[in-house]
Amino acid sequence: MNRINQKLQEDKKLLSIYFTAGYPELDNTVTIIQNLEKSGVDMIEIGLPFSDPLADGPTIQASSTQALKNGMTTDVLFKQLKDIRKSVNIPLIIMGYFNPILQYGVEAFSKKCAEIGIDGLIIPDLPIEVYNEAYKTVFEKYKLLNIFLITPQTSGERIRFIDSVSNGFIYMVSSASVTGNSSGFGEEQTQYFKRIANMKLKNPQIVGFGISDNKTFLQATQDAKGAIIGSAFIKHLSKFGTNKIPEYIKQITKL
Amino acid sequence: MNRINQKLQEDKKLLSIYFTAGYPELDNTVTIIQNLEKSGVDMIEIGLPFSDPLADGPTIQASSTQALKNGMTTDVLFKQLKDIRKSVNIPLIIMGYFNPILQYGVEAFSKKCAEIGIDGLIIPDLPIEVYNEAYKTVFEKYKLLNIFLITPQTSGERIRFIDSVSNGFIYMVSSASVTGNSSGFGEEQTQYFKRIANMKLKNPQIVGFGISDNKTFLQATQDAKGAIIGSAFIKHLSKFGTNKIPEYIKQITKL
Amino acid sequence: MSYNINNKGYYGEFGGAFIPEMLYPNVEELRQNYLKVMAEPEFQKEFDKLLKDYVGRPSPLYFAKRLSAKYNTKIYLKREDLNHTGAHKINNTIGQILMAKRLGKQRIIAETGAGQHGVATATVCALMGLECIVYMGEIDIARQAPNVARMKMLGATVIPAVSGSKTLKDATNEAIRDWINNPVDTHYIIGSVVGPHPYPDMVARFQAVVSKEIQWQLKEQEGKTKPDYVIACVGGGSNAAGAYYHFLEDTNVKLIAAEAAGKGIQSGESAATSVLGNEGIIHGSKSLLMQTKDGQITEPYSISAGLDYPGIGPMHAHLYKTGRAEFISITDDEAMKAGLELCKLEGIIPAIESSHALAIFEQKTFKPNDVVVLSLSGRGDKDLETYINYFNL
Amino acid sequence: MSYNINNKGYYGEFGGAFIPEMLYPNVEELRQNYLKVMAEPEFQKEFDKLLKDYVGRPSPLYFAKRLSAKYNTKIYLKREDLNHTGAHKINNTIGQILMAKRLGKQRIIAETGAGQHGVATATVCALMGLECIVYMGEIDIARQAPNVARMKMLGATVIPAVSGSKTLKDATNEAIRDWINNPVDTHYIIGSVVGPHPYPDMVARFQAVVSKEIQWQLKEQEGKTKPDYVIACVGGGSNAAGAYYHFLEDTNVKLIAAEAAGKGIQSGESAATSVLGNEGIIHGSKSLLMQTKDGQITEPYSISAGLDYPGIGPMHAHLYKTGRAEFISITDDEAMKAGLELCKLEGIIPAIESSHALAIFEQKTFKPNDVVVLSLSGRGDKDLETYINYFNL
Ligand SMILES: Cc1ncc(COP(=O)(O)O)c(C=O)c1O
Ligand SMILES: Cc1ncc(COP(=O)(O)O)c(C=O)c1O
Repeated sequence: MNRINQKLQEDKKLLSIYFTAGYPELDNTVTIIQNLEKSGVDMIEIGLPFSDPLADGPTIQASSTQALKNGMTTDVLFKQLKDIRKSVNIPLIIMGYFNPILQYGVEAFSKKCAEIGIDGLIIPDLPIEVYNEAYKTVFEKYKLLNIFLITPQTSGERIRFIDSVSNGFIYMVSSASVTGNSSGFGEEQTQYFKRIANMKLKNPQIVGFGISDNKTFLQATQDAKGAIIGSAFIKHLSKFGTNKIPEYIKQITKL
Repeated sequence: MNRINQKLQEDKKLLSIYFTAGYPELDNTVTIIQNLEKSGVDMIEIGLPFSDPLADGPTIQASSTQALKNGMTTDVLFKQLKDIRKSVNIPLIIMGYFNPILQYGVEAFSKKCAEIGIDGLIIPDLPIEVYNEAYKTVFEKYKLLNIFLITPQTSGERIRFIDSVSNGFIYMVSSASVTGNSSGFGEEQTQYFKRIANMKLKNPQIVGFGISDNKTFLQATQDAKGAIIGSAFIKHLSKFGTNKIPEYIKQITKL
Repeated sequence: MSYNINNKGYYGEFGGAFIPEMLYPNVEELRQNYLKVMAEPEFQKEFDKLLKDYVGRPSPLYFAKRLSAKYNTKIYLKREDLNHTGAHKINNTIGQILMAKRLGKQRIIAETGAGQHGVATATVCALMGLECIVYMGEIDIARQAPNVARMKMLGATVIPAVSGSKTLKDATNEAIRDWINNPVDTHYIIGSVVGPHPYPDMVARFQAVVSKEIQWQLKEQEGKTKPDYVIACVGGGSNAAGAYYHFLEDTNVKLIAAEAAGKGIQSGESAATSVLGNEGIIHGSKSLLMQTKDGQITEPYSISAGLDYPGIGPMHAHLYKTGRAEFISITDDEAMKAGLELCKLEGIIPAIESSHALAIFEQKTFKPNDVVVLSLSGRGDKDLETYINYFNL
Repeated sequence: MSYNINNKGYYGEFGGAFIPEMLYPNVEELRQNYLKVMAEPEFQKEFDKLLKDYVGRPSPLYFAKRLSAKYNTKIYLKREDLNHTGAHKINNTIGQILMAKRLGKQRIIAETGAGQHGVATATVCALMGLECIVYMGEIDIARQAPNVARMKMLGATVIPAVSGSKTLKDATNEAIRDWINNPVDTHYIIGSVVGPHPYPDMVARFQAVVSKEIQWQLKEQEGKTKPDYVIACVGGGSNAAGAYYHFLEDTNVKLIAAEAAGKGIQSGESAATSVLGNEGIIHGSKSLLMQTKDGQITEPYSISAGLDYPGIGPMHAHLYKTGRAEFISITDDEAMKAGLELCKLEGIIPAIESSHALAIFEQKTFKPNDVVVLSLSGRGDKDLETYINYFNL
């Protein structure tokens, strides 16, 4: 069973952390992953940086620009992750825009992910229809779960469709916005979380966008299976580098 | 008989000098006139300065601007000239644009000129047709000769017409140009001087524009009755004020 | 009472040709030929074709919905701003360049204030491959920089006029001086309905295409050929002359002229000739002009370079004197406000000249059913810096 | 072989909608409605009326006599420079603002490079009284200052894009981000035939008025509806799409696209996508783009802000791939020279974008009887400073 599916069966609220590979230093990738696992994080999204990350806010965007400047490429990332499964067990997901993957070759990319032990992919600008038609079989061949997003604007019908195609979890965008935008959830969002919970989807939902501390983590996971922190963690990295990761995680989960 | 007609009967080439009233100093008018007469000048054109002297080149234009700044007005000029005939006998002509005369009132202006002893007027922007129709009788009533211009472009027919209306001399513009422009006469101009001479007009011609020294004076008066110096004399005034006028005139006439 | 020119070149008591003899052959040649040439079918055809394919005529008659709603009347904007080079001025320069070619001229001179006429002249000279010299006041060169750049691009020589107020009046003096010095091969393309006869009439006839279009465009949109009002700004008066032309003799069509009051009629910094001027001679014609009691022409002021002129054309002097047109003075501030309002309501940035016409709507109330045609004489691209600085944007 | 879009939103292998889920509702709403709305007689009527009375269409098809003589062929210029706001861009913004109103949107965003699309968007927003936010690269803000001033006058908020190359690509990213953040009340008016389906097709259809006019205008002037060649510059490709549209399927009409080579194809400072690019995803559609072998989009360069884009629209990728259109790269220097030449020969100052199209005449020889229609996509007022500095005028 895929590590993601396994993890989702655990009887706990999951914390997933996003970071941009190659940031703050080119070679931080493995250190960050190892530290996150040690700190009790449940799942990791490794961001493959892109020059034009149009679904991301300024924080992740800046980290991507820096990572590219540092020399991060698809090849470099794969090289860094080559032996990651020797030391790390939690699910690893690569999050990246479609163009770099397309240029690498979708099949080659998938194969490499499988070899390394990547469990899933989040490709925000690969629409579900195109995925279904052109890439589903490749991804499945390499046992990669493709994770789809839903937003407060996604229609019930489309959510059911996404649920039907999905095979892991649904990435539930807390509010329709680029990453790193909000600061605390309001009535509207909690309503939305409830509405989705009530749909009793086949796939559990993990909430992303706007989670930055213990309070928002708890809010987000009240009805959902877990939550993803991105921008807030990138900010931590900018300040402390690879230091104090356990301390950072602790204040989120308060465990 | 009008002083101009009298002067024209003298058996000599005439030198006429133009200066802008009120320049370089407001009160120079009488001094300049007296000095010119003493220096042997035959005729004087007193320029009534105008804000927009569009037939004049930069030198006269600048002197007009300065004169107006100094406070020259039609009234001031008339006041300055009030007693001029007590000391000066040569013909005096006022040269001015039509608008200041119009604002003064053409009749009032003419009357004032007559009282002072002005002999003629040169109004470059009063066309002969308008003069004939509207102002001839007034000017004649006050015994003012109105002097008309001809240029190298004036047709033979029109020259004859101007000659027929004129009653003193014809102001023969040496080349079609604003004042102060040329430096010495060429083939074209001497041809033109000859052509006009051959027309045997009823009125003698006095050449203006482009006369600046003895050489151009002699060239201009070879066929014509006289010549007018304007810009060159203004330049002298800018340099020396009212001093050295006799010296200046001497080098022109070499008498 | 006629509001058109008579056969002696006068509108009532205004007009004529008060020119030095040096200009006589040039002006006379033009006077004898202009009507004949304009009547030639070949000339008409060439003129019309260039207006259509090159200038982009007809310029639209645009019903300004939001502006109309705001002032509770029916406002149509005659979109001269959409002409090639951005103002009505090109109608005239196209006509005059064809005239100059018919007269065998090789060299073209022009004066310019806002630079629109200079650009329009430089443009037609490039089109015809003729040499072009434009005189422009030093102050105007500074405040209409984009148009100076355009003239240079088009290959014209721009000569600064540094005398007097260093604006349009002085540029005109310089152009006339140039013409005096070049009496044979040069045609002077005057940019407004000013100057000696036949210029005011010739320019008015070239601009008359504007009111001719208004007639049929209004017919299409309102079912009638006559507006209740025609509004235009008056610098020299060419855009107004064009917009009024076919309505001059029909007194059911009321004419309104917006003049530049500058900082206010009484401020000493103004260009409102109808109020501050009186009869006199300016640039070769008898008209109304601002002058001292001695007949010295005074230096005008307006924020708008194209209205910064101490006279108006003789047609307009006559329209004013006879009461045929109502003259309304508009201050800098009123004009600027009206200009910005048009931007915000209709998405059109007007030339500051045209903004003076637009400001009429704050001065005068029209009836809901009145059809008011306003001559939007030019676009505001040349004035962006002035607007931006004024509003601190 | 079809050169038009298929029912899946693709031109051959190019196109589609590669968008994050956050944009899905907006784009899907548009996709489902755009053809239906455009087909409504009411919509058509309103669109046509605004194009006529507000934009000033038809834009002339001008036979450029002196330019034709110089290159010994028959050159017609399609005068999009005469449109209100000075470029073809407004054809599309008029269409899209009407679309946005039909879809009940209250807030409009746009990206802009040269500023022409930003101005055109600010203009239609003022006309309709809608809020307008324009994203513009910091470098473009500096090099197209007049257009920034115009947007401000029109009441738009201009937000600088400071990431990446600080030009059009980055402004587009920022606009998309804004849209993601405002998924309900906001319509994104994309300024070219780029972006996710249905944008390329919708924009092309709004711009298609250009080739529709060319057909009947050519009939009037040449007695036939088809030119031998249509030339246009390609940034994103909207003016080219408009000029080609009605000729796409008729291979007797040869299509030529001028791309910006910047300082030269090999210089590393270029924007010639057809030569330097390959397949990939940019701004929501599959097309040709300039990228590293890793799929990072590279920073383009052109002296012309409107062509300074690392991709081309999917229609053009298809036209290039199939050989339907010939792509020719034009350097900065070639374009500038051609721009100045048009000023001197025809009295028209072209946008530097359009100058790239004009430079084709030095690259390619046409036959004396060839009828060559060139899309003069915009006027050069926005580029005066660049021209003046370049030529040291
Ligand atoms: C746009 C515009 N409107 C009006 C004027 C004023 O001139 P006129 O009164 O001759 O129309 C000018 C003069 O430059 C102008 O550029
Ligand atoms: C005048 C002009 N032409 C061409 C372009 C290029 O855009 P497109 O290729 O979409 O026509 C622009 C873009 O701003 C422009 O302003």
